[in-house]
Amino acid sequence: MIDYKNIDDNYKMKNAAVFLKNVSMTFGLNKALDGVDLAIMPGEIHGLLGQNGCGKSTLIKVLSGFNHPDKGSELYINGDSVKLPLDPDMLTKYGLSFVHQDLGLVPSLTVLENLRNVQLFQSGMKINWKKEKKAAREILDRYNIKVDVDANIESLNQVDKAMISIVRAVESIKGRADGKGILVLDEPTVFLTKTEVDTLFRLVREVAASGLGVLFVSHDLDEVMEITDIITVLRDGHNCGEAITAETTKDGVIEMILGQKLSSFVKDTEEYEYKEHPDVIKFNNVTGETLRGVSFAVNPGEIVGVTGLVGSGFGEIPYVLFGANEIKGGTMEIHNKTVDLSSYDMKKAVNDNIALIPADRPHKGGIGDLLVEENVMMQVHKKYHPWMLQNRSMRQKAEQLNEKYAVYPNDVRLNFGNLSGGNQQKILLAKWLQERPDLLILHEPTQGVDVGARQAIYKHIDKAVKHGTAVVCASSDYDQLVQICDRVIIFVRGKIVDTLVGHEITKERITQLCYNSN
Amino acid sequence: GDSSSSSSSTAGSSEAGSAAESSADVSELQAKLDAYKGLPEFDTAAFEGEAFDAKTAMAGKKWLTIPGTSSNPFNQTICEQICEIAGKVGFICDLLDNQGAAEEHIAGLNSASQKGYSLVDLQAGPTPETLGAQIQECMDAGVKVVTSHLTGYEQEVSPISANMGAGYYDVAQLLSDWVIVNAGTDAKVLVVVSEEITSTLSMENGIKDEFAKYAPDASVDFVNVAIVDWGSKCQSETENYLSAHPDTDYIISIYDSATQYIVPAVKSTGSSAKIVAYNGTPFAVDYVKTGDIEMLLGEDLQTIAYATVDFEMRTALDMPIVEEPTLLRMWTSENVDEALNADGKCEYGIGYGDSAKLAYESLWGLS
Amino acid sequence: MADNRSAKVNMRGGGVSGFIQKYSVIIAWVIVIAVFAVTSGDLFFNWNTLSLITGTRSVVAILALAVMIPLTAGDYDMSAAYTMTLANMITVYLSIEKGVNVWLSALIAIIAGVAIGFVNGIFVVKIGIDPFIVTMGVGTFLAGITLWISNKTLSGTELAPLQNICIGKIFNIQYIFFYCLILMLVLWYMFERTSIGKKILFIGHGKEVARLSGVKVNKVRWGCLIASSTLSALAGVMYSGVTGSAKSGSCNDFLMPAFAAVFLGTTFIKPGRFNPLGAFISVYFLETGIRGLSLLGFSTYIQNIFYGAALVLAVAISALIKKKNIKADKAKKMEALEAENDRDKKEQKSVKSST
Amino acid sequence: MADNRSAKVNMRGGGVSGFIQKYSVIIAWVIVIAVFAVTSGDLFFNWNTLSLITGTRSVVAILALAVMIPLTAGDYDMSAAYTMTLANMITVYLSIEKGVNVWLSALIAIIAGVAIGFVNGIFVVKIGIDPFIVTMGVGTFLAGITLWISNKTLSGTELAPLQNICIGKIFNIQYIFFYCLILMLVLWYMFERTSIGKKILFIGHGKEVARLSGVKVNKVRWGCLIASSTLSALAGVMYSGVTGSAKSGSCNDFLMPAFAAVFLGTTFIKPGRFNPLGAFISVYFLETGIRGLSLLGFSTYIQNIFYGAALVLAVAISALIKKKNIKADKAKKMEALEAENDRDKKEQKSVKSST
Ligand SMILES: Nc1ncnc2c1ncn2[C@@H]1O[C@H](COP(=O)(O)OP(=O)(O)OP(=O)(O)O)[C@@H](O)[C@H]1O
Ligand SMILES: Nc1ncnc2c1ncn2[C@@H]1O[C@H](COP(=O)(O)OP(=O)(O)OP(=O)(O)O)[C@@H](O)[C@H]1O
Ligand SMILES: [Mg+2]
Ligand SMILES: [Mg+2]
Repeated sequence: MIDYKNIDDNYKMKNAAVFLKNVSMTFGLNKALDGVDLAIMPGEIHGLLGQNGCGKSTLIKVLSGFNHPDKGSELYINGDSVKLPLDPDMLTKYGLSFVHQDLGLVPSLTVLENLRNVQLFQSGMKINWKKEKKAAREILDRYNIKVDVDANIESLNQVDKAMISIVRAVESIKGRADGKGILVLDEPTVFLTKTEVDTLFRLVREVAASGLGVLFVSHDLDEVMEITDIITVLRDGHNCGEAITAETTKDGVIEMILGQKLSSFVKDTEEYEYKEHPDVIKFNNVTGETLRGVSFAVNPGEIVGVTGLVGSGFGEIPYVLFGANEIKGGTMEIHNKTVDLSSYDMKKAVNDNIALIPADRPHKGGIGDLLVEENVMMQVHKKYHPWMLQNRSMRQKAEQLNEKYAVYPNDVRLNFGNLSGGNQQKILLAKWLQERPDLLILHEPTQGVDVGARQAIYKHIDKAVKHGTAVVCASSDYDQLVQICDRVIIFVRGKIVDTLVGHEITKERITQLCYNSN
Repeated sequence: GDSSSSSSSTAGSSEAGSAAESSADVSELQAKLDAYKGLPEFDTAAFEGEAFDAKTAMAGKKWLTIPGTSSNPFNQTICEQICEIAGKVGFICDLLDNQGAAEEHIAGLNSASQKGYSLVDLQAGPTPETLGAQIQECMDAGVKVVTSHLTGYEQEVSPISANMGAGYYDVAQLLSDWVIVNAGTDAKVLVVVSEEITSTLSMENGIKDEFAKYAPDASVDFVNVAIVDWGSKCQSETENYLSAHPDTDYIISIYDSATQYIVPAVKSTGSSAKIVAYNGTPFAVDYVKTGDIEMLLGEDLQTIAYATVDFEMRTALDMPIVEEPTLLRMWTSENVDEALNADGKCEYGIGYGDSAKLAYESLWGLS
Repeated sequence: MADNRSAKVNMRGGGVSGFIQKYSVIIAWVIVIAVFAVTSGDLFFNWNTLSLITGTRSVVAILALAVMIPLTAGDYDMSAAYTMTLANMITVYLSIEKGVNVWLSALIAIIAGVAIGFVNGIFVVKIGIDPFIVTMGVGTFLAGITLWISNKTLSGTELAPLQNICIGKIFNIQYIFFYCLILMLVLWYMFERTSIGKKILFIGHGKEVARLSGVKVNKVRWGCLIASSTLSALAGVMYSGVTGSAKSGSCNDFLMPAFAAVFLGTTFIKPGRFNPLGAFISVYFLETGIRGLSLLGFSTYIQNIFYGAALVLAVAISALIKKKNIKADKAKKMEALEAENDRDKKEQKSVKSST
Repeated sequence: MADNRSAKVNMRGGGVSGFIQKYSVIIAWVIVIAVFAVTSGDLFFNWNTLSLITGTRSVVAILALAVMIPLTAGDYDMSAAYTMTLANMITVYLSIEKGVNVWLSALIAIIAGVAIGFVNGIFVVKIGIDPFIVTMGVGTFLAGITLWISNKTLSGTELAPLQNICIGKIFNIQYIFFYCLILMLVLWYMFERTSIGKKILFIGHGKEVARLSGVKVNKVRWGCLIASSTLSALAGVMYSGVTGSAKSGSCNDFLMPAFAAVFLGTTFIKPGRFNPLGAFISVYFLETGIRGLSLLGFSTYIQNIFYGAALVLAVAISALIKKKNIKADKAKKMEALEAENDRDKKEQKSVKSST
């Protein structure tokens, strides 16, 4: 065990596996990092925490050489002072290995090419494909990942993708001759189920035990408390605290992250009872790629959670209901009419006043290189005379929304892509909720959103519900389901196995149903 | 770089010796021009070639004729007629369609000996130097390679079995004469040329010499636009010139295909310049009809085709070769109706008479 | 919430360099005009030159506006110039060789343009092939069709009515310039003020997002390809009016200048975005340079050199200014933050002492 | 684990349609040859035709291989054909007009190619401008330079040594074909078997990921642009040897055929990826079609029509086959699920009955 008491900067410079000192990083006008220090000692599992947009990923990308930090930033690896921005060669030289937030895989290339990319990049003039293939198969077998080495990454599900990224990172530093290096995991668990998380943690402990440093980023505080030795918390690009995990509590960590006590969103407490509302929205016999003749209903003013394991089909629900996926069949009863979902499309969905906030924010949610105002007003052109758009009043409206949804930085003329995940999600909520949808479909609405912003998002959803919006929330975050849902529908293998109502909804019960029906 | 497209050369300054000609000579020019108003006549007396029995001599021969580019109907039509005439004489002639790319000509030459051609006719194509290796290969294999309608009589090219010249120099003089007669000896003239064409040099010389001789006070400017750039640059270059020189009297378009761009340039700048041109392409004859071109020197494609066949048969048969005549007619609004077919449309080969055809056929013993 | 503490910060580059970026090409235009006016005096600086610049090459402006539409939606239309040539050929061929009324001929040419866009759309949208390849292939195909219609240069008096409405002049400026101006304004309005314009923009920057926001991405892309081909055909019809003739291959060389103008147009007015005004001004900026150099007596080769150099340098300078702006902004922001930081630190201290 | 229960599903199209996709263009090639052999008999099916097909247009193969390199890294090099023309002009001009030794002239032309790639790289990599715009601008610039060097057609006996090594024949096939073949094999090895090839591939499919994996993206892209220009210059030198002459604009028209071949090459051998062998075969497939049609006596316009149609249709068919394969895979997956479901039901029943 490391004796954290006697560690000062001087010691870190000489001994840390990685010591980032006084790192600053500015994007446009936005100072994402401001003099941050972070030291990872050999053999330690270091948690890096903080709200969305506090600069965690930015810091990691400084370490990987992707970001070019401001002058004055310093980096020490194993006692060597290393020039910033980091030269890509240094990654392999010093054994820096990453699982980036967006996984760092190339979807259009094969599993083999992705898994072995570092080796391929180093094999000079003579790549031996037989050897590489054998090595790749061996690795996949060892970690029990059942995919074809020649399949394209884009044909895999999220879990396999994440596992490949993780395994790649672990393999590339395990058994290094000098026994040095660090493994950086930027929110590796968001796509994983409990089983894979356990596998991951076993790996991480092995890596740390072999004397390598590990940097672990997550918004899931339970995970952080379980796996890390020490945590560093960032707030708005500053260091705002460091604590030895064993000596702190979850609430203490939350307070460090937020700078204040958490005022959790709390649902109305009275007992919930399901009664069919006259304006109920019904789905009948929905059959898609994995869904098998599923039927359920949502009342106005009700939040229905749908969940299950990956591959159970619950992830298909949001897109099927919105007409975004081609499906075999199924109908929806809405506004006193019945529509055929197999010939439904997104334009009709929007006309029927349905809103969808997808999980894949950068590719499906918002457009990164358009302005915030353009993103937030994307849906409402009809109201501003489609043949004579009133740009000024649209901007005013966008500014109001930004204010109301507490988006930071508060400037509607920034590019959407420059905001952090949580703020992007607020903008997407504003984009759709101003339309006062009758049905709001959410897919992993707080994935990668920090604890603070999460509560704000819940409050906005709740407000819409109070105004009579029906909500379907597809999520694998059981805490979230417990916190906000009136009913939770559990999917197994494309079918509904059970529906929990009101106080029946507990984390344990959901977990049990998801796994045990298998 | 050696290019200077707008080489403003006031003709005559270099040739002071002939600068003393008086305006009396100008009426001489008028008479010279008048000779081209009517149907052209093949001058049998002046033709030096001997008669021969073409049918027997040419039996079993096989020719390939390659137009400079099939996308130029002028070239294409001549080659088609060559093959037609070959049919009449009684030997085989194939036409190689192409779009004017060097490698297409090369491919044609490469396959010539293997396909058993005895003669390849390069009709108004690239200069033979650019095909040197392939032509040499053909000649080594016993295939005669002849260039036609490519150079002035006075120009030489190599390597080649024989080169049939044409009267480009004289044509250029005639165009200049028209300008001098109609705009006086102090005429302001723009000449639009494409210097990458071999015969351009001959025509440029003809124009320079004629102005030096008869109208040393005239200002003659040359604007060079390569044929490939005509679409994007010919019109704007002409416009620019006219805009900078609003008092231009005449534009000489040495190849009348360029008038497609010169006529609209004159219109869009509102210039009062008149246009004279050479070739006799149907659409240019149309411009004569509409008055957009004042005078067009037309050459008879049929005569060219006959002359080419005559020249090349003599080459093929190792007979002495002779200078083939170029029959010209001057088209103006006065006589342009004679260039139209029954539908009132312009077409190749109308309005030049049959004298050349008859003369050649009797030389060859066909009639 | 903690993250909303700072007041609204103006993130866009203002000041001198921002102004320069926004009006870069216009400034360059003024400089070019001034240089020509000084060096060639009256020869350049007269109404005649204005007439030249706004004249013939306006067809390039139409073509540029045409290709800009699918470009905004993220699709290259490499067939545009070939469509233009074909429309030119159809107009002239039908009216001259087939005796069809010239207006009807022009209409048929434009309908052919619509059809070409439709076919491009089938391959791009229905089958899902990269538009660059499809339009390149279709373009080559159209070149063949044009050559098949006629390998001759066609012209005749039948085109006179079309010519009159193209090259007639008002204030010494050819009518065609005003058509281009109107077209530019219409497109500007469309992109700025209509929801269809916004939809095209969304598609160009994020197809999936647009799709999931209820935009019929495929339909709109298809529409953009049709618009491009139709306007290209219009350019071909106008070209028939301007030159009064047609020839296979006549307009193929306009593709590069058109794309050049569109990309140059992204460096100013609305930097980073395709915009009709930028493209329009770029066409005439480049045209001014070329005309001026030609009037100064430069050979035709200087045109290419000027065109290429102007395009690359303008885009490069714009990129460099942008980089500089960002740096300048950084400095400003840092100062502003410094003050806030101090405040924060005090707050933090109080938090720490309380834990 | 629940989500991994389904057995490995082969996502690539196997079976007949997979075979067809993998060898599509080769199959089309065989069919084309067969059709010509039947319809025109001896005229087509002889050594001479082989000599023609593998002959002069091999320069297009070199150009195609050149532009393929930056394309693989995601960058368009639109200046390649202009570089080729310039190299052609430099080689011929120096050796004929300036009396420079022909080999030295060729070397200078190739060095010019390197320099052009370097300049492209400065703008693309250092300043960060879209390569399509940069190379288009640079290309136009180079066209001006070529015209400035000479506006005449140049040729002369000084080029003989170069011509000998290009158009000399072995087995009735010109040497130049073998150079192309060697170049193709070298590139094939590079892309298949060396880490630099893999780096280029990763950059083309995901720049950010490549950078995060320690690839010096900028350096490699720059290198690709230089390779492209250098090989284009080589093509220009070869063209000098093949034609023995130079002319401004001589090779500009090769750009489209080169791109066409490269894109056509992505439809087979390694569907969906740029690959040297595919590009190489495509050049000769298209050439076979054109030569055959020409031997059959079709006018030149049919060449363009064939070129365009072959490109679009080949790519479209390949896309359709791919779609069909994906659908078939989906159906297979669903069946697998169905079967499992049935099994589940039985299990559930037995569970129920046992409780
Ligand atoms: N490329 C960029 N350009 C401009 N701003 C950026 C860029 N990348 C990040 N930022 C900004 O930097 C800040 C920190 O972002 P970062 O992604 O590091 O946050 P994070 O702590 O990883 O948040 P999350 O938990 O949501 O992943 C944010 O305000 C973000 O908007
Ligand atoms: N009919 C509705 N359907 C869905 N959502 C609604 C509806 N009405 C309001 N909302 C949601 O509630 C939010 C607040 O609504 P609104 O602007 O009407 O109230 P406010 O007066 O500004 O807020 P508050 O009443 O909470 O002070 C909106 O942003 C919208 O998302
Ligand atoms: Mg992050
Ligand atoms: Mg996150």
